[in-house]
Amino acid sequence: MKRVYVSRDMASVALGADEVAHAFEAAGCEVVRTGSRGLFSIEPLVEVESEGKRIGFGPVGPADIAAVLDGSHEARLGDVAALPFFAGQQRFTFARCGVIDPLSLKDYAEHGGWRGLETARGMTPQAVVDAVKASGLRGRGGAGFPTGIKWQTVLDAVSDAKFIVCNADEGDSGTFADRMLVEGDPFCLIEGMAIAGHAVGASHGYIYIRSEYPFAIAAMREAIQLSAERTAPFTLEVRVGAGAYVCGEETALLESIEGKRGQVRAKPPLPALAGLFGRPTVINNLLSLAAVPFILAEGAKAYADVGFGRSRGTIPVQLAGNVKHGGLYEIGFGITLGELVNDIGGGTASGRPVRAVQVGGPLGAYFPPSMFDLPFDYEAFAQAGGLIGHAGITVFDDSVDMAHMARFAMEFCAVESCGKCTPCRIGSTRGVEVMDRIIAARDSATVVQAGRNWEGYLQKALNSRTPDRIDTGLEAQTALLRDLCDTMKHGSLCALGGFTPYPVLSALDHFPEDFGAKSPVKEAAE
Amino acid sequence: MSDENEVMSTEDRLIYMANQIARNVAALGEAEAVAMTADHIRAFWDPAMKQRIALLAAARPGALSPIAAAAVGRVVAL
Amino acid sequence: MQQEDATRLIEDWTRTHGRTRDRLLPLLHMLQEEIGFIDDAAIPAIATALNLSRADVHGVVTFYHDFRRTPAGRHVVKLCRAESCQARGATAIEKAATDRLGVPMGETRPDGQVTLEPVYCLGLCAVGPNALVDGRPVARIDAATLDRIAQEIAA
Amino acid sequence: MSYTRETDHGTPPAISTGRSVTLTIDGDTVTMPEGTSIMRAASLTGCSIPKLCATDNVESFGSCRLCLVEVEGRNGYPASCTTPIAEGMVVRTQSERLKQLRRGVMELYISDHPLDCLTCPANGDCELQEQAGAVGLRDVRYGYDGATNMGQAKDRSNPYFDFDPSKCIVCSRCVRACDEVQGTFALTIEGRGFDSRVSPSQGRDFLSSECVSCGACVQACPTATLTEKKVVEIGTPDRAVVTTCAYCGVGCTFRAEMRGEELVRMVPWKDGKANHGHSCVKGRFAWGYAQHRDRILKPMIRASVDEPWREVSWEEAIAHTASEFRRIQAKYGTRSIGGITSSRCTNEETFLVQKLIRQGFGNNNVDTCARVCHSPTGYGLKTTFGTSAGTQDFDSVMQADVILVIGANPTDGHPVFASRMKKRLRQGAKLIVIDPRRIDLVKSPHVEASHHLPLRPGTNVAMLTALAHVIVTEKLYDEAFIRDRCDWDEFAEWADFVSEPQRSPEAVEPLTGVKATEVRAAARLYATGGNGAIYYGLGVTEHSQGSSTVMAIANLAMATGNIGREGVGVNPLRGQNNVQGACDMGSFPHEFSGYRHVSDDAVRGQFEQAWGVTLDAEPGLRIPNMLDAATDGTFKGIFIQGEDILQSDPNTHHVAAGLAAMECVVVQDLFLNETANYAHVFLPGSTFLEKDGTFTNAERRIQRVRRVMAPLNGHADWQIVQLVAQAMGLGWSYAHPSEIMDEIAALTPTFAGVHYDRLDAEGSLQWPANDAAPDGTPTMHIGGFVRGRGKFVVTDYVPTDEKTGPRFPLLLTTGRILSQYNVGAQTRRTANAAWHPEDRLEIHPNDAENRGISDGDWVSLKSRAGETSLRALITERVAPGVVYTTFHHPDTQANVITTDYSDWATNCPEYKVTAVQVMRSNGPSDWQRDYAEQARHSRRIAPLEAAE
Repeated sequence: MKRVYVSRDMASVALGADEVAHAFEAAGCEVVRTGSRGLFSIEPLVEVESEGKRIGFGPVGPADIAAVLDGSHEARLGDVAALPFFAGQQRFTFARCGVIDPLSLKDYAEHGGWRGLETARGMTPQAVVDAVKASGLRGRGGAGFPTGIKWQTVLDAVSDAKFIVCNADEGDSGTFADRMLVEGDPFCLIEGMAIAGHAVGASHGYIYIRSEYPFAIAAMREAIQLSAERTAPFTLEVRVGAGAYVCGEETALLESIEGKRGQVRAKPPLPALAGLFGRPTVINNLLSLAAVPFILAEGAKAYADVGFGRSRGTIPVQLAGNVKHGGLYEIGFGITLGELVNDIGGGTASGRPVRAVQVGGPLGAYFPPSMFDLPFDYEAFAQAGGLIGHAGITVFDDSVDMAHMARFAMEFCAVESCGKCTPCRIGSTRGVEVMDRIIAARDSATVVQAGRNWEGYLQKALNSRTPDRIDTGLEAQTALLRDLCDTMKHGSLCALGGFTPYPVLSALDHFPEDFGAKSPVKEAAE
Repeated sequence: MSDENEVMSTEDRLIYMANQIARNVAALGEAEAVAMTADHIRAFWDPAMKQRIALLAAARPGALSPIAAAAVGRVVAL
Repeated sequence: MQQEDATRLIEDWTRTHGRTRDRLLPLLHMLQEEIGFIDDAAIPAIATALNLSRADVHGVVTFYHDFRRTPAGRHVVKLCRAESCQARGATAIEKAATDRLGVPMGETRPDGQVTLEPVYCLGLCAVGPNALVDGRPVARIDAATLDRIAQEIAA
Repeated sequence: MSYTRETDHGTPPAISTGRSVTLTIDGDTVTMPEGTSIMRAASLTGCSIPKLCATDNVESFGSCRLCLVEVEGRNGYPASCTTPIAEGMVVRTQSERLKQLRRGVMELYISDHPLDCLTCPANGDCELQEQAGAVGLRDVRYGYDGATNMGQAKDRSNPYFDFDPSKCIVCSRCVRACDEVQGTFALTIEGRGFDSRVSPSQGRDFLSSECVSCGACVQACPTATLTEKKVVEIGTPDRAVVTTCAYCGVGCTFRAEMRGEELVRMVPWKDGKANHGHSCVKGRFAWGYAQHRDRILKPMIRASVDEPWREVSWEEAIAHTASEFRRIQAKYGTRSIGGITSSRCTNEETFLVQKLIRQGFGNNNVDTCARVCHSPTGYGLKTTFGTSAGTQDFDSVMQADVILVIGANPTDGHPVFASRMKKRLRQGAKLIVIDPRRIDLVKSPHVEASHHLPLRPGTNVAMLTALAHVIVTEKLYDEAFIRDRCDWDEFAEWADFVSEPQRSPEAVEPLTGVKATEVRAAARLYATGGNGAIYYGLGVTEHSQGSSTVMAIANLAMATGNIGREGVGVNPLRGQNNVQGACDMGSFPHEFSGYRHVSDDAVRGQFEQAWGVTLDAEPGLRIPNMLDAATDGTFKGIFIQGEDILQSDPNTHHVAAGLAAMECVVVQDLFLNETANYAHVFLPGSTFLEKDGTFTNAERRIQRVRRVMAPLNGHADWQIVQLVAQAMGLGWSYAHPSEIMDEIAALTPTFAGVHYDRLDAEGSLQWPANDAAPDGTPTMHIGGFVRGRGKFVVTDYVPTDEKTGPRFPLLLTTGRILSQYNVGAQTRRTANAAWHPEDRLEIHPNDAENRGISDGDWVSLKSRAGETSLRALITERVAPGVVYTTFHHPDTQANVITTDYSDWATNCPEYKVTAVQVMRSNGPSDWQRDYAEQARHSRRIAPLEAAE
């Protein structure tokens, strides 16, 4: 009986993988549901096993199975791993993703699973923490804080209880690495958390997954049950978000687990000293924790040898938006933006010129192609007035209206603001209003473009024109926008209000013409 | 108001009070109980009440418990 | 009747899952799963069960956009509005969807047949515009997809 | 004192670590306790950092972002409220950059705030207005036509304050005050982001929410969002006088904030050592009775109670009173009159009334309302420890690990202290509740008792002895402490007694109705859980074994070594503002001030010398005995100051009969109270706002009462007593209450160090305050008991004679409710009626069902003493077989029901146990109707014939 591999990843399913899998089952094949390999232009992807090798076909529809089974299908890809998109990667964290049955303990063990945990349990907690320090691993949530140092603080803290919390509240548009790993290799995260528990003396962990990821929640819950014996006495539970982007902020996430409004806590105290339920808490991004098994299994050096400057190891870059070959690309730090977008991503899906990319989600900066030589590195991005964040890259073609995107950044902040601090609570709504005035002023001067009259559903912002009372001219409003961004950036309590100025100001600085500034008028789009 | 309204007469109340004190200190044993009861009446009762309980003790033998009776005897003997 | 249901559900659930405050979100998820929304009338029972004040619970319910205080339509379409989908034309699709489904974003159609809601990223960012239709992910939405969705909903 | 707001340092003081930190703020080098916030440190050094969300009675929050500062070597601009100081830190609180940022934040605030300052009730007293000026905001470039939260409807439902959401800046101070200070959690923020709004309960109005109207939110609000209706009506105050609340025994101190002669608001005083800036609905808001139209302002007399009252001059009233008392004494003897002091009045006034009786009447027929509440406390604690008072201060509760509450309902009776206790419980202290009712403390948001022992009323001694049985038989007692502080043989005797099998939890379970396992668990927790503190109330004292129960409690504390340090002790929660003081001042018939027996020749000698008369060495009559004597015809006249014995004393019929039998009943009170229906002379009293003096609260804290307005009746109460005394030929000439306190200090060793200048300087003193304890005594019995060795007293359980039977199958117990106070004379004359318009009878569903009673039905409540009617409230708060009601409303007259049984040692009435029958009825009983008619009849006031 033929064995075929079909992804159960939510994106693959959204593209019809379930129908394909059912068709193969109907045709009497043994269907193994895996995670996604991470290249969505070839999804739904089917890998047919013959002579111990896996031959890939994709994209494939339910109607194509006969052709796939007799090997005649024109979308034959051969050895998927050999495709350029995969051949160039350094898969440390995502090595198993797309290859194994995510909920098969057997597969996991056969593909190097649990070795990190075994090694760690053979070491003293301090030795484990030292290894993580030596690996140079930095927080993958965006701030890039050295993970080992965080662990050391928790290890040194004295308390009746300590906790490991995994931040899988992956809300940034353009990112899906957390989702893919949980759906494609959940035991890897479990192993990483168990190692963390051993390292700092915590016996219980929480994985906070956003409710927008139903597949990941189900996979994670099942994986925890399946591996409970393996990780004992360390225990884990899943907590599901409820539609609040701000809960991706670590202190808001802790409040949410405690059953409270997801409002940001002021720091100090640091969660490492007084975190969940007031106890010392390791709260790491999923990618940080998922990198740990490799570090323990292969050694800190193997991890640290890869990378660029102070950014060590690999980063699972996510190519998203209007890009031809979108997907997950794990690679050592240092690769440039241009290589990622043009060489690996293959430019836009629409075939139009790339005009801008946003790196790091809704709080990340927009970069024009003129800055594509920027290397993927925390420091380099910070210097360029941006951030790597969760390493998502969203590509836009030349039809994008950057003023609209700046407005959206403010609108998003308004929708997701927890409402605690004033710059974010009021500032984001005022930001939308200011952008509306700028756009109105601009459009009264330049050609109105199609699709521009719809500005989202934030009603309160729509009825906010004030032509007579205040100076609504471009100069005045642009100056006000800069002042507002200054107040939000330096006044906000957390990154939501504090980083929203990045997309807004980068759009304003790099694409002034969209803000009606007297500069090369761009040729009418559409 | 209600005929069934049962309120003690002053004399009944005095006897009741003396017996109640005695009952509450009885656990100390006869001797100490008598002393305690006597001290208590001496310390907290007004002269008229003391006189009256003494008369009552004489007029209504058995109304007072042994301890209370002994105590009253002591108070007025003084 | 609904309220007794809720009270019983809350009792059964807390008996197995505990009564500590950190159980509030899981409890609310369960109720919404079972009943479809968080009835204001159920809040006193929730408060008693976890020994919180009604205000505590109300504050939490109203903070998280997932929790509905009124029933949703028979079908729920969550359409992504985030950047990656916008880069692939979501703004136009959103406009088309509201027209095609005959309900403004964030509202339930008067006939109760469908609720159209914004969602900010489903993690399908290379294959947008995306949506969750009654929990099922749909990618690369175009006019044709919208027609299919509209037909499902009409059914 | 002219009006200045109390300085607000922004964040609470740091929890002391003993270490201190040196840093530089704006160039000045300062040293502060470790853990202090930059904001507080700056404020204490005199440089104020702009702030809106920070206030020093709640934890820092960090939301307004106005308090940003620069710290050398750190990026960004940390919020000074949430950033603790650090060694060598260099802080800049003012710079062009900071000004720019703060202005940017303020510009956002004002873009969502109405610009109606001129017509705003908070104009001139608004932190937002103040800060906008401080940061120099001149323009709001966002305009005012954008999205706003303005134009929301005002919530005027609360009778005392308005909620105007349009003015809210969402600083959450109200929410945090409700959570952290009051502990009710009635407020929350609803929604999020720009739509965040303050919401009582589930978006209700305040009155129908969980709000208990303590006022903490109003006090915390920096804008006009939460404003006292009086401020809206009168305007902002122009001066403030610190004084002490006249309600319960917690003794909260307030700033009476005045505008001219008009009282605008009472604001809890942050430096008040009893309340630390917190308050309850009574002290904070329910002072309207002071100006109520029912107040009698002219003296009145009448020959008989059938006649209408006749208004007369003070001279005539005083002269009449004096001559009547003299006439009666001439006719019936020296001991034929007496008086009752009031625990609502000041120490000075109480002292004068008992002096009037001992010196002027020449007998010891003085008693006080403590007779009916805490007299057993006096007896019990004097016998066991040597002092008739609680052992701790209120702050002590913050050190307690296990709190045992018995026969008290602090959240209703002593709310401000209850908030403190709840705070400690939220910090993790364990709670044991011994009460027939499931009081709020047993389970309320964020607080839950580890053990609730719902015992049958009247079985306190059996229960406490069972607890002792477990502690002794399981060897959980503190032998070292007992050997060191107590008499070991007495302990051994007591230990043998409690160890007897018939006193085990299992053996008494049928009596108490409480599971033995629970009792054992509770005993173990109290004995082994760390600092064990016992708090009790009238549920302990108002029993036929009240005194035994108090001593049983003392035994427990001694046996476990929970006496003589912070966090432990035996703490009576005193019912009335000055019940402790009234007792201290010698209001009991057997003792002088400082609890010294009248038969003590040395002590009596002192007083005789000071007062220049010979004093009676025999104890006088207690209230019930006075009434007996009256019905017997030997007691003919009484002077009753600020006490309504007809309503507050047991067996109303008996009281009425006694009063009716007297020839001269003089009542001094604010209102024509129920007792006045039987009075011949009425002397109008003054409120606590109209006089100087002192109150002594439950923690023995002596605090000043200060006159904030002239007495409407013309004289302060102490002056009236002095007039009577002078008319009776006593040469008194006190010019000011301070002179009375000087006399008290001179004659009372425990008060030797108490003088007004010290009280004014130090705010308060806890007695004993004398050469031995110059700074007063927060915690008693440190290192040893006042009486020498602690005395274990064998307390045998003697069941009450008040027994249920076929005629009266249920047990009635009584209590009170948060919004009403005692007999309600004051609170019924305020808007507090909004919360408790009538007394209700709590009855268990089973008992109700058996009687076909449904919620809200009129029911008749009948005991062997009498009958009344009220409406039923069906609840599982009470156990089957037990019913409960409050006694705040005279038209209910719960004390018509209560019997003449009383405590064996002190005759404190057995209010808490009455055998009753409950049946459906159709409205008030005949007696209630008769009474209402008779009351109306006897309250008639004849028009004044001639002007005085």
